[in-house]
Amino acid sequence: MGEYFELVAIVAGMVLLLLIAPPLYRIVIGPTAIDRIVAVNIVGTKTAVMLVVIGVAFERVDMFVDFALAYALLNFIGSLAAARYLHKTKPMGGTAEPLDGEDAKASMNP
Amino acid sequence: MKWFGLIATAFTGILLLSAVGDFARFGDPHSPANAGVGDRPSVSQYYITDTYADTKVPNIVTAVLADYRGYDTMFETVVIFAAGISIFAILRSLGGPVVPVSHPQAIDTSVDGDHQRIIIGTTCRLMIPVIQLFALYVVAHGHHSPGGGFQGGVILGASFILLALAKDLGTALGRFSEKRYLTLGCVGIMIYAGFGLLCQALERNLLDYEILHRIMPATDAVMARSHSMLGVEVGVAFTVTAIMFAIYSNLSSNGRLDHGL
Amino acid sequence: MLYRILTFSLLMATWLIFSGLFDAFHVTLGILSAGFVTWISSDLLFENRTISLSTRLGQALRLAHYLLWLLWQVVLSNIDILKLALSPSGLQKVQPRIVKLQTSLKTDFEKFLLANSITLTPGTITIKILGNDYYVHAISENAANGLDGEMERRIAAIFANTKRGAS
Amino acid sequence: MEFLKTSVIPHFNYWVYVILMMIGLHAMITKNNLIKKLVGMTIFQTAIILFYVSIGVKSGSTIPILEHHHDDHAEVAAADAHHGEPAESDHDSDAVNPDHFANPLPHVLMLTAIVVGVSTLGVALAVSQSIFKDFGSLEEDEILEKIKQGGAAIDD
Amino acid sequence: MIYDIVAVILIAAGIVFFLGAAVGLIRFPDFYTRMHAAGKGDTLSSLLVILGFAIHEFRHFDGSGDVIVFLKLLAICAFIMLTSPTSTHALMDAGYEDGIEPVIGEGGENALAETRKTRKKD
Amino acid sequence: MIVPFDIIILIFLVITAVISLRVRDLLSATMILGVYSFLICLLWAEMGAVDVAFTEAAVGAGVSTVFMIATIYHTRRRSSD
Repeated sequence: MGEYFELVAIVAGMVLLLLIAPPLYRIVIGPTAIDRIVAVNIVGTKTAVMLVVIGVAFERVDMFVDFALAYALLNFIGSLAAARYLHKTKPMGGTAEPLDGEDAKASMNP
Repeated sequence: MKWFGLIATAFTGILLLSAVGDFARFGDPHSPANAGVGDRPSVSQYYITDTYADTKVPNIVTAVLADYRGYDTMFETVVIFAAGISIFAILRSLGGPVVPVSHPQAIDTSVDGDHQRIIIGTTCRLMIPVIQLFALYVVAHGHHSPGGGFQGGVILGASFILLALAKDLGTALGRFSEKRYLTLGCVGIMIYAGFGLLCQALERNLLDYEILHRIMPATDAVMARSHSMLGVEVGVAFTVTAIMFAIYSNLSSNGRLDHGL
Repeated sequence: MLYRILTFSLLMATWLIFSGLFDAFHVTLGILSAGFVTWISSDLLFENRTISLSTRLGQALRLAHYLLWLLWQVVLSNIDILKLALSPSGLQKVQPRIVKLQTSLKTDFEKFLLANSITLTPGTITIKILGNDYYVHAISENAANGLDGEMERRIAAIFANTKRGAS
Repeated sequence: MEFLKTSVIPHFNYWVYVILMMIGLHAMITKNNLIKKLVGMTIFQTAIILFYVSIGVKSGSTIPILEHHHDDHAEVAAADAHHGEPAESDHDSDAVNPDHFANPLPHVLMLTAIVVGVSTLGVALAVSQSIFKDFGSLEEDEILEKIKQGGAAIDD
Repeated sequence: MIYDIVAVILIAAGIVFFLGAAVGLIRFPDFYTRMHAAGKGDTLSSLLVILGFAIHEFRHFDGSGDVIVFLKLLAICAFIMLTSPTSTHALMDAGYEDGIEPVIGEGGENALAETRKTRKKD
Repeated sequence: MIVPFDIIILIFLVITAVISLRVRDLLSATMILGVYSFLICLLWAEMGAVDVAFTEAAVGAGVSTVFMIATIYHTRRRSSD
């Protein structure tokens, strides 16, 4: 019974790992910075799940569950910091550059 | 510069790759690093087989970290403390009237709403005690499951960082002021060094915890090692917590500790 | 003081779940840790300390019931997203809009619960709260019509008998 | 193809560590921005840690934490669940087979390196902020230009 | 046995929802709609996968450790339920504050538009 | 050690490392470095180095991203390369 579920864990883990690829695509393409941040958030959640899966595959879940818990608790600090950063800075329309040169900046903050 | 960088990188890479073939196969249980050379076993084999008899600690990594290689870890902790102090020295602007330096990008243009306080504030209010408890759990259970002083300290520091992000830096500093965190950092190092010096005071080597069963109640020589490791981990956790928050508070306010990110 | 004891016992229960070792040494460590956390951040867990414990208990029971309902809503919302994402004609149904929603809820915690519930239910995410106005991003007209105030009534029912003590 | 089979596949991890390390090194040499250099430094550092951890891997081994020893009840259950392992290894710790556990020594060496690494990253970021305070830029060429002109404001 | 079947069904359902979130993340037109896919798909699917493994852990009831692991996995679910909507909201708000204009479908309106206009005038 | 996980994660690692160095927006680069740290934590967990993975989890998710964002807040977000 144990081996059978271990196989389930490995297959599920493979699929989950391959499903990291779409967020990665969003990270590579991502037109704006915040698209990338969203993708990072998704990968973070998926990592917490993956750690549980790896624990089942090792048959030592009681050891791995601890840092899945750490991920669940700490994962949103990064996105929160990025959100705070975007809050406190000039609106850039998602890019690091002002939208259309100096004029746009002047109209936004006269 | 670009071409020079590429050439240097390629040269180093080829040099390193030429050595890769000489390594043992990946995952080989009998490679020299894992099994020793010839009939002489490697030290890691000794750690795996004898740690539990020596110290009654199931987590081998914690035992090696805090006991067998305790001297190393003590000065790693000192390095972390020194990093905190040097950030203090580099960034902190002390004395004199606070000059309002304009941040290059910092213009708070947001629509003043209540969502920050209501949603993020409430979540963080509910999460922070749990995170702190979890951090202490990680420190206390480093013997039986992965974890220990470094991890617990980082998580505990992160909880204060979360408080600073959810409210503002002032709230977090109100709980964990500059004086407190610098003191806590020193206290952590002193706890670690104190365990070592206590052993020396009892006429044994530095950080040789076995002798401490004379002054610890209800322990034998083996359990003394286990409990001293816990004490040492607590010291590490204090230092790491203090320094993580010190780094954050100085970086996010550019050394002025007025208002952060 | 009462609330400190409540915080301490909640944290101690959490510790026992985390720990799983029930020998005297580790339980002592747990008491020390829970006490420490209570000392440094007891004011964070419960903000309003005027409510009596029995009302808290009733609220907690109703809150649990509400969370079960919410879980079902989350399943519905995911099936919604799955349909939109996987069906070839799904993108035509995506007609995003931002709608304004008025609420009569008073305390922060109720507002927090409403905002997170809106975020978790089909097709809607809270963007901003300004005073009593919620600005909600809805992915389609259907989703926007789904905000008919049922959720608000349910949340108001949870905290119904504490309006005097609260605020 | 033969080269791939004999040299790349058995040493896959070592190849990737060299690639990652070279990515980091290239960034540290050629990037103009100081923060980018720090990103490269982080990648370089993790590549080294990856190398160390790869050395300690044994195929078919488990994590370097012994099974439950504190109570007999769980011990029996654990021994039942782990059929691959001789049951007496739980009772007599002298019979622990080193091949069943990953090598703990690289883990110990690298664990402290990560936390020390984040502290040194903090110091580097502090130095960057301080440079920005003095020169108003984080681009290497602009800073060099300003130093050449001698126009750096030493006191702010 | 029955526990295992339930666990496998839950895990499979979780993976399907993850797939939906991933496809939505690629296909949807703008940042706000992508956030719908990301924020919701992720919450439920991680919940389901973790719940599946939790039920698998719960099955052999003989040792005390397994119940503890079960409870810990439930705690992970609870924390994901609490933090995920919050970070979704924080990112959504940050995106709006960063000046990304939402795509408005036909028949829809942007109730937030006037607040942005008043801010620009200030 | 689970070989298929190993290979997939290593490929993803190289991709994220390259991307985080190629983006011009430093905020994005920092966040992508966060993904890199998540992936490398998975790699170490999968190799059996639990304590190292735990440290990386705490550091990568909790503090290092925040430190870099704090620095970018006080300096400049745009990079010339």
